[in-house]
Amino acid sequence: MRAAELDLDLDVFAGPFDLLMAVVLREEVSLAEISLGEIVVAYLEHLEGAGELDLDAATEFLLLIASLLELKSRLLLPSAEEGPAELGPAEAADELLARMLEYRRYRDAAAHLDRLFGSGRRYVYRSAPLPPELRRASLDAATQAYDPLRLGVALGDLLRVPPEPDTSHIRPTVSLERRLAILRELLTDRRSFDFDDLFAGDDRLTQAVTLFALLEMHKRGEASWEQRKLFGPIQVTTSASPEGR
Amino acid sequence: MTTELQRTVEALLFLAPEPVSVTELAEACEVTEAEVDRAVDALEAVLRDGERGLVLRHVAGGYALAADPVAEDAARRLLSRPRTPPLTQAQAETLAIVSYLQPVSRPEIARIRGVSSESAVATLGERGLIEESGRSRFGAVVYRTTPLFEKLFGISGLDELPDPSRFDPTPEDERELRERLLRAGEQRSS
Amino acid sequence: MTTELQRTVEALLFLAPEPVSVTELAEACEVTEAEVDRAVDALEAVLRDGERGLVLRHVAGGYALAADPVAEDAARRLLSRPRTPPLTQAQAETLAIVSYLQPVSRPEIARIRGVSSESAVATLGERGLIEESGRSRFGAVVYRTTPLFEKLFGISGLDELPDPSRFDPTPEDERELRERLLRAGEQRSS
Repeated sequence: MRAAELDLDLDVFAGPFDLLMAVVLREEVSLAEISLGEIVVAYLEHLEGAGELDLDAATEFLLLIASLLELKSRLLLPSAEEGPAELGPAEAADELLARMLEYRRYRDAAAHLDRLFGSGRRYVYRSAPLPPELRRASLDAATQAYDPLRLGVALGDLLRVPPEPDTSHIRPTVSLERRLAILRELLTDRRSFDFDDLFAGDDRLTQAVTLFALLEMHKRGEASWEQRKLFGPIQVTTSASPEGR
Repeated sequence: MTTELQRTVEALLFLAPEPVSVTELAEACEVTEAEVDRAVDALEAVLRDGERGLVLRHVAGGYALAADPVAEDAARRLLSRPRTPPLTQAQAETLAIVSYLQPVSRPEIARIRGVSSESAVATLGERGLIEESGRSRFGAVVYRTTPLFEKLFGISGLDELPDPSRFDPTPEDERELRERLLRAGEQRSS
Repeated sequence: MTTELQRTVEALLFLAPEPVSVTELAEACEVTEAEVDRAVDALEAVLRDGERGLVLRHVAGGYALAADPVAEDAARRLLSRPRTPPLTQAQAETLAIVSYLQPVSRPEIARIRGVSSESAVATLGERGLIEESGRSRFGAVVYRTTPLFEKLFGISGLDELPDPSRFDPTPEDERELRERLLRAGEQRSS
């Protein structure tokens, strides 16, 4: 089965995967509302049911889901402090399409190579040692062809220990469960808070996962939020009655 | 009349383990490259008339003799040489990326394919189709195709590979792709 | 008219590294020995008229194709000299490891380089720059450089290899060269 045909039954969408891609590209459904985890689970269940792994289909699925993840993370993360301008949903969708087309280009080039190989391997070449009289490649005829310094340089390359890897882009794992717990605790204590007051100091990943957790709570009706103007403060409020749940 | 040069060229290509360039043939025969060109053309014409068991192949920047495919099955029986296994999809895609973008690193291949391509790269290396060609400035090994790749794929050089833009979908196809998705969406919502 | 069988027999004799008997040819072509005899006779007649660069030899055990002696001098010029194409980075690194650490095993080379180095080792062996020199105490084949290596690098002994400290990025490190190379390799691949 092609990944595109994977049948999905999500909170905000039911239908085949390729249709989901279509409505996302048309921006009819916000990617923010779609649980990509559920799609992965659906696919894994399908794999389990099918009992065998179709590598092409799995590759296609991974490519699509990875593109969606990247797109979604762009949509969710607060705009970068510096660096390239944030992509709008339309540009992001275009980039997704461009990524898929780039892959397609090499997939088709691969098919071409496969045809070349198919005709090329019908020709068998000779593989035989040289006759003895030619094999005595006379040592005497050999003259210097290489510079010994090349060996010294290569040795120096091999002695070089790589600099400490730059780990600034690796962030600690942030657990969604943990963020949910923190939010629930906060909302029990205060009933309402300003998102930036509490989380502006966190790194981007923590902020994003916290936002995810908030989305999850919104979906479950545990919390709501309000943002009066673009980039303005986000006020988060519990949906529970004062008596608690 | 077959010239002595033509006979010598045939004998050299018979002996040489790898494709031999016109320059190397000219040096070995102590003649000009133009003379070699003529001798090669004549040899090719003789072999091409279908009366012979050998064919002349212009591969990997040189010339090589190969058995005529008519003898393929008998040759495999005689030499008990198994047929080269076909490329898997992962290998073919990886090879396509290396052949067009070389030198190219494994992370770059993985980025384009969307999946880690470690085992495809390793297998292509073992099959002698790609090789390391140095390291990128970040220390990652970069890869390129080998002369064996050109020999087995029957091309005389990388410039014989078609322009990759040839594989791009036409604007119509691209539009069609979008529209097909959009139509599916409309059917769904109606 | 050349028959397909005659073409196939020519192709088989071309491919076979050793003389092939009539029985083997008959089995490979799935015909009778009498048919092979006729095809070989016809092939012999074609090759004998001096128009070709190959000759048919009838030797103990069967038939073999050989290069026409007319090509002898040219063949020596083409094939009897060491092949010295530029070294790839993988080959240079492998050769540096073998020349400075010899005897050294392939697993050690791979650990130092951080990548499997099979094809580099094989190529250096084919070109006569390195050779096997026994086995390590763990049973792995170990390699050393050859007299041809010294000739091609213009040195008359391993003590004429450039002093490693000239290229050492951290010459203050006084540990043994082998240990340092292994550690650097492990750090690179981790």
